[in-house]
Amino acid sequence: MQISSHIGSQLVDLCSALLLLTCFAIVAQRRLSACVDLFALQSAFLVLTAALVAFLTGNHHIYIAAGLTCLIKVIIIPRVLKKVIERLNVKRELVMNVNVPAGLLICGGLVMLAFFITQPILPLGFLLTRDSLAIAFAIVLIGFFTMIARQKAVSQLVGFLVMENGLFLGATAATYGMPLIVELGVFFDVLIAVLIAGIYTNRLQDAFDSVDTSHLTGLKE
Amino acid sequence: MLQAIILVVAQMIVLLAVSPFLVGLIRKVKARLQLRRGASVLQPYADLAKLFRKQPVVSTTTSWIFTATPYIVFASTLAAGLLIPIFVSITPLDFAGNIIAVVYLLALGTFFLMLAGLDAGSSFGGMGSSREAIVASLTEPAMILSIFAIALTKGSTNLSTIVHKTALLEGIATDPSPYLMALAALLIVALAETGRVPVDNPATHLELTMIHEAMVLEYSGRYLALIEWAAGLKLAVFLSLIANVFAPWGIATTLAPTAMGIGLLAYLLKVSGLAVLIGILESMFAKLRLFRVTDLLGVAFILALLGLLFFYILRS
Amino acid sequence: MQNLFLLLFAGYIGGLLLPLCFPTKPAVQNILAHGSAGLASGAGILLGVTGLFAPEPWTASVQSTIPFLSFAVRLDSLASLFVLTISLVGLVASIYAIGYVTEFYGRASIAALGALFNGFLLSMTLVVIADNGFFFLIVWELMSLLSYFLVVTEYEKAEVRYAGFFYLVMTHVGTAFIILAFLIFFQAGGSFSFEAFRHPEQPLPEGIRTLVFLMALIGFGTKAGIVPLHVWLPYAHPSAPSHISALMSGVMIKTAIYALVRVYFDFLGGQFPWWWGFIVLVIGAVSALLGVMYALMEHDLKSLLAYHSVENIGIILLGIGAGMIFQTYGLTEFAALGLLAGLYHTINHAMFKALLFLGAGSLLYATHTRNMEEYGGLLRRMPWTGAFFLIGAVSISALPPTNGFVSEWLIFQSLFLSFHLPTVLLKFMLPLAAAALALTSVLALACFAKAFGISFLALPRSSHARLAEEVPITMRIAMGLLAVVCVLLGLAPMVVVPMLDRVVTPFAGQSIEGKVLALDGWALAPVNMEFSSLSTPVLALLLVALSMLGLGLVAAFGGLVKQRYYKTWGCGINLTPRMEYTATGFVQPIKRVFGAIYQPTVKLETELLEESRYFAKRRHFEFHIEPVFQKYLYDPVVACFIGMAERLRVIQGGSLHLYLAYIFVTLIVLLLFAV
Amino acid sequence: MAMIEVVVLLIAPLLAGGLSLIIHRSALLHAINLTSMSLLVASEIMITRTVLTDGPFTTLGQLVYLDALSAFILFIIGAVGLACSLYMRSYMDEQVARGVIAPGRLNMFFFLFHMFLLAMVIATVANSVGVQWVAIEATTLTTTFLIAFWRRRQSLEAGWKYLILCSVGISLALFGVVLTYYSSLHVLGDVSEALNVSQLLPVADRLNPHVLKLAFIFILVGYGTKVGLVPMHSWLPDAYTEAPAPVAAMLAGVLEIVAVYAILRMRMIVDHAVSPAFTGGLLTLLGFASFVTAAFFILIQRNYKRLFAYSSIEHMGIAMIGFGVGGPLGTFGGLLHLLNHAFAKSMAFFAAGNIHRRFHTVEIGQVHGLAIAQPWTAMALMIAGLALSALPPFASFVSEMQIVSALSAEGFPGQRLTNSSGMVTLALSDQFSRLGLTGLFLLCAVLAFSGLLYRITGMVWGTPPEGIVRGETWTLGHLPIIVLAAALVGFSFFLPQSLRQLLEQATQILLLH
Repeated sequence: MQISSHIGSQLVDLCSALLLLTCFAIVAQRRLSACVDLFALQSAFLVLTAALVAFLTGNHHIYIAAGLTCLIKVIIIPRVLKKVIERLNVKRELVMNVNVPAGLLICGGLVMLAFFITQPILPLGFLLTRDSLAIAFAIVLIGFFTMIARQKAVSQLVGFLVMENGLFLGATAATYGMPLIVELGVFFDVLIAVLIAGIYTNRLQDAFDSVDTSHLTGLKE
Repeated sequence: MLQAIILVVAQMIVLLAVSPFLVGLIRKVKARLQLRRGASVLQPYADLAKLFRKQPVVSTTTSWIFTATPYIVFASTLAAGLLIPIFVSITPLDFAGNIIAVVYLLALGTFFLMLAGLDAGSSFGGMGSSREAIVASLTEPAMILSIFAIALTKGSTNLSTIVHKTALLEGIATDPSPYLMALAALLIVALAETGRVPVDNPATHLELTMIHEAMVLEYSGRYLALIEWAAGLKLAVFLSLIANVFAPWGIATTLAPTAMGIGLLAYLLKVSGLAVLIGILESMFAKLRLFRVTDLLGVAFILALLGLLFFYILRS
Repeated sequence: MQNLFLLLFAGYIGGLLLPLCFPTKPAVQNILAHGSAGLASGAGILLGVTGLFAPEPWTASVQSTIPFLSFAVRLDSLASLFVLTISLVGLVASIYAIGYVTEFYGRASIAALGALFNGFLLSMTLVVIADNGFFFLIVWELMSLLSYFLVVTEYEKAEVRYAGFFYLVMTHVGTAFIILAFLIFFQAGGSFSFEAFRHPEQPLPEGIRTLVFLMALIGFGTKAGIVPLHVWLPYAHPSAPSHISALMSGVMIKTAIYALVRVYFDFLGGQFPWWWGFIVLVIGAVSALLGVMYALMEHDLKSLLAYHSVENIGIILLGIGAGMIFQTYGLTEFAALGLLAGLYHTINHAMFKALLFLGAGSLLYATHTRNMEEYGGLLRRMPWTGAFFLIGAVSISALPPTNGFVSEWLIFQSLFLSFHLPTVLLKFMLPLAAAALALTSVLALACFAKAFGISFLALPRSSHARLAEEVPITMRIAMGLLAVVCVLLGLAPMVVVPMLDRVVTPFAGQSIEGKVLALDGWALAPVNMEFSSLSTPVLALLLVALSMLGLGLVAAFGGLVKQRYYKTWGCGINLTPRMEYTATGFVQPIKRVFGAIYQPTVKLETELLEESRYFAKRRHFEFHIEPVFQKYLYDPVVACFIGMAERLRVIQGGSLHLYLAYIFVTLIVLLLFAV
Repeated sequence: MAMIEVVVLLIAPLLAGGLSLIIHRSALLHAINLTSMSLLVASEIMITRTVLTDGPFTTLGQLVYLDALSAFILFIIGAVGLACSLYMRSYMDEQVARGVIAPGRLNMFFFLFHMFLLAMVIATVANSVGVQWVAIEATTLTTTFLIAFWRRRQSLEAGWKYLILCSVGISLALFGVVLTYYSSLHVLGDVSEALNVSQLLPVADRLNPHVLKLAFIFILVGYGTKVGLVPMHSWLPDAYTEAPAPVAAMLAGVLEIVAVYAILRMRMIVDHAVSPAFTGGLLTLLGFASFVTAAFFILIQRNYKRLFAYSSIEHMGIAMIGFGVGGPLGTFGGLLHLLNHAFAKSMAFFAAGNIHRRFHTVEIGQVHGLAIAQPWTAMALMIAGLALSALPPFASFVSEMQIVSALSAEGFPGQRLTNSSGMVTLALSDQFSRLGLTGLFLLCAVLAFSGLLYRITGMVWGTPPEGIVRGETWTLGHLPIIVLAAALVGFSFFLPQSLRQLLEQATQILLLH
């Protein structure tokens, strides 16, 4: 058991690390559709992590969460986003508020920051998933940063979803899953949020004939 | 009580009697200095008598203010005169008002004269009132300060107390310097307030120069008489003030008849002396332009201030 | 006393609500509102008198359900004095209003006007009897607010709106300072009740006491209109309907004086360093001088009167300041004298300023203009108004034997007593203050010679004046009452001084009635007959008698010859109003002599005839005096804040990314530094 | 215990929402709306009764937790909600009549409105902070369409910004919730009740302080975005400007307050483990940030809805200062201020709505002479303005005085810590620093006052421009305005006994007694 748990923690860490890696990939990626794919990939890793935790700890309700994630974040949402992208026929992010190399550097900084801040509280966590809280936090920060750095509405959405992934990782890994009712609520909200955002992007397209949110500066003062 | 009333009446009669004489005297001195024979010293009496008998002409534009003013001016000036010691150091009416009351009684007269000047509606009257306003407002501070300097030396603002103490040679010998400053200041103030050269020229009717004469230009007959008389009284008031506060020599400190006789005589001599002095001053100086008057009165203010300063420096 | 207070309360509340029940009948509203206001203020007068002579202060309180707030009232002698003053002026204003507001029928809602009027009076009364800091602040702000709404009665006019807003902001700034001062007491005592303010648990440290002093001075000074916080006053007071102006100038600004006395002599227990009194004295002198000087340049009658309020507040502060200085050096009887003189002038000013504002209101009512240059010759058309205005003018110019003279005389005496003080500086400064007072009073004299002379004498200068008619009886009665009060306050110090003595005794620690009154009341003699004495009754008698003498002389020497009427000598041409001296011309010499203060800018355009350059076709003359305080004090402050706001604007630039960045940075910073 | 009321509380809006989806007649929609609202209010009153008599309780199987605080919040929701429903009657119909809203979309509006209400009610009564989070996120999702209901460019922009900023903020809050759960693991174990307030409160002092600190920061930033605390406020002015008047009133009057409530709930837990100085300090800090910034922005607004938006930021700041400074006085004042602000601000937005209906502009510069054009609206606007600038006789003066008194007495939270931790601060200088803060507070109050009243007086006085109809048209919408005004005046002198008890018990709860 000792060893298995040891290996288990290794595996969980590995998966979380992969999640983090995909984040960097998203930050570096200019093509929107590719971004969405990467996000789907990340979600897949997330599902993996969740399943792993569920398996190792035997909390079965996490399976449900994992399943939902798979359904919503790996299948539905990417579809929706793809649709949006097609309809708006915006292929790639040309101008960014922060260019890629700088962005990557900053993200590196954010990871360090995340570790630094969560350092004192990691020991409280379960042995199995010690570091994944820090990683989760890092992912949240990177997602947030993406939203700031990118100008297209779609990529901002991706950033938002990355944040959500980070949160979910935190929830499952650090605490072996939130109470089920909460989880369900969260998923529901995320789904709705994305759908609404999708609708919005369409309307924005109609109203401003662009989804470049840096044009949305009509309201000032 | 009765005694008091008699004294008051006597003082009143003296003032009424003396004031035209002083005016005449000044005129005489000036005439002499200009190598003229000049009119008799008693001429003002004759003028008054004539004016009283003449029919007054009143402007149709005026209101009751115009006709009431001469009486008010006359009354207020005379009242002021009754508050200051003339030939007896303790005036019965002393309790009715101290030196500040005297100042403000005179101001009352000035106020109504200004109104009267405006009432006729001619621009001369307005001009006179407007000039009177500025002159009065500049003399006042100097007057108050010099009064204060004197009051300090005797620790009182009651004229009788001041004069009485001085007459009994209390505290006069200690330090004359504040006195002299105050005296000089008050002299200038007196010239300004009574409308003499170099501030105003009572002998002119040139619109460029006149102040007092401009205000009363519309008056005639009995009203003019009262106003002229009041002007004389004002002169008398100031002269008596200066004479008795700074040189109360000979003034009666008791109610003995002889003492009072001497007091009266001394008083007449002192005020006549001052009148002569004013006559000389008037002949020595030319009238100042209106906006030069400020300088003169500024000097008076500074003098009074210095008097105060000296007092404190010498005391402390 | 309870019943009197309830009657007063009910009266004002009734006057506040009843008019609203008759939405369509202005006349009824008018009668109801001002009738019950008159009733209530009548009760107030009785309340004030009884309170003044009651052995013990009357207290009552209603506990509120709100923590720290209790509606506590305490009617000690000081409060009673002000209740008396407020109610007296209130009564007169109510009588006056019945006639005056007919002007506003159809132009403004009489119900609102009357309701606000009642509320205003009530709030002022409550301000002076409040015994709880919280409650005080509520009624204080209420007073300001209601008066604001009264000021903007004629809100169609832009200048009225400006005046109102300026007033609103200034008074609120003042209140902020007051709140700060009260909070300092609250820190010390942990309660808002004035009792706790008087005796805090731990005594306030010196620095904090100084802070209280300054805060109170600024806070209440704003309401009182001390220089340089006076700027709102000449705008706000004239803009209100005249009976309101009378209340504002007459009594509202006095509540600030009340509060100052309350804070300095009551809460701070009359313990203060000499320089507090000195500051008050200097502010008083400056306010008095500048107030009257600006008044001289005003040709809008009501603005002129408003500036004179600044002047008289200055004079009052001279008395109080002198009192504070004496208090510092333990010369309690002189302190009492100074305070007494200040309060005496407070009452007097309330009366004659109210009278003058009502007079101005009557002129406005009769001529529909406030511009003095369009008056003239009104004494013949409005004899009563003219006579009453003259009495007011004589009183405010401090001419014997009226009330203004008595109080200024007392202030002079208390300043002259400065030679008892130990330090040379003060010995020397107080006489200077006296000189300033002298200059002030004589300038005031000049100003009212102008005001009365130009408005009431000579020929009418405009059709407004030519067609003017005497005002309705109620207005005349109101003015008459005040005129009588003015004269009585002057002639009967023996009645007033004991009242005031009851007020100052608790603060100065000793009664000085015996020291001020001599000859069983017929003369004032501070501090003894040796030092000074004044008897206005006798002076009055003397003046009457001597005028009689004048008549006698006339009869004796000439006989009363019938006088002849003829037009004024106009150098050969007929006199027309255009040849008369204007108000502007009248003050020209003063403007020139004090040019350093006014910094006047004069503009004269002359258009000459083609034929001869000796004759002008038309001349255009205008002069302005520099509004120094607005230009160099107020505008910069406002500009500074607006500028900061403009610069801040960039943070709301509209960019979503920027906004996200804010949140991001905030999160990071808090995580790094807060934990 | 009080089961039925709670059920009604939750069912009423749900049913109403459902019905609105299928019904199209506006009269009927309004009727449903009003009935559900009155049901809501009624059940709230019952609940308040129970809470006052026998304290906090949980029901519906631990799902619902109710105490004086939540009852108080419910009271505000009910009162303002009812007022809005009354106001909507005439307002929405006119919008439809003017063709601003397609008649078919009216029921959509009502559906969203009811969902919004439901979400807020859940957020208030939820026992689990997790559920609370879900509900608050739901409010975002429902309101974003309400804000963008007029499908203009600006409203879309406002809605989008609102959606993005709030969702992001909220997700941060979720991380806070996760951390809370994380902290409770060792105490309560991995049980699904571990997020319930009723479970957390008793054991709160055994939770790990460091984690809770982190959690609180996340929660504060997250829900702070919803409250509109500077610097997370940026979405707020846009959203309030674009939202229809009743919605704006609900946002300003209720939603902000629910968010504040969420923060306070969290604080209650954190304060057990960490010293109140920590949370208090943070709250006061953000409070002052909001107060100062808003005060300056108020000075330069040209659009009256934005003006009110910034004034909401200002007042939330003031309330936060109250809670931050704490103590019985500060907390009581803070709660009372929430109530006053809710009333005054909804009044302000009703008035704004009326003005917009008459003048068809939101530019302050183009509105004059309201006193002549719409006397009653003018009075409402004036009263709202005076109440919002905390002048007596309006209750906000009382609450603001209480807050500033607390500030001057307590000073900046945490200062006592620095003193105790041997930092050399003399009593006097400490007092001066407190006075300094008080001075800053008063300065900002004066600035906000001047800015607000300068604009409002500019609108109320003067003469109306040409072509503006003169005279008030009476509608049902005037009723809530009058009632609210009366309440504002009344509360400044006497608080109703029950309300006072409620406030005091809530204060007790917040003060950990």
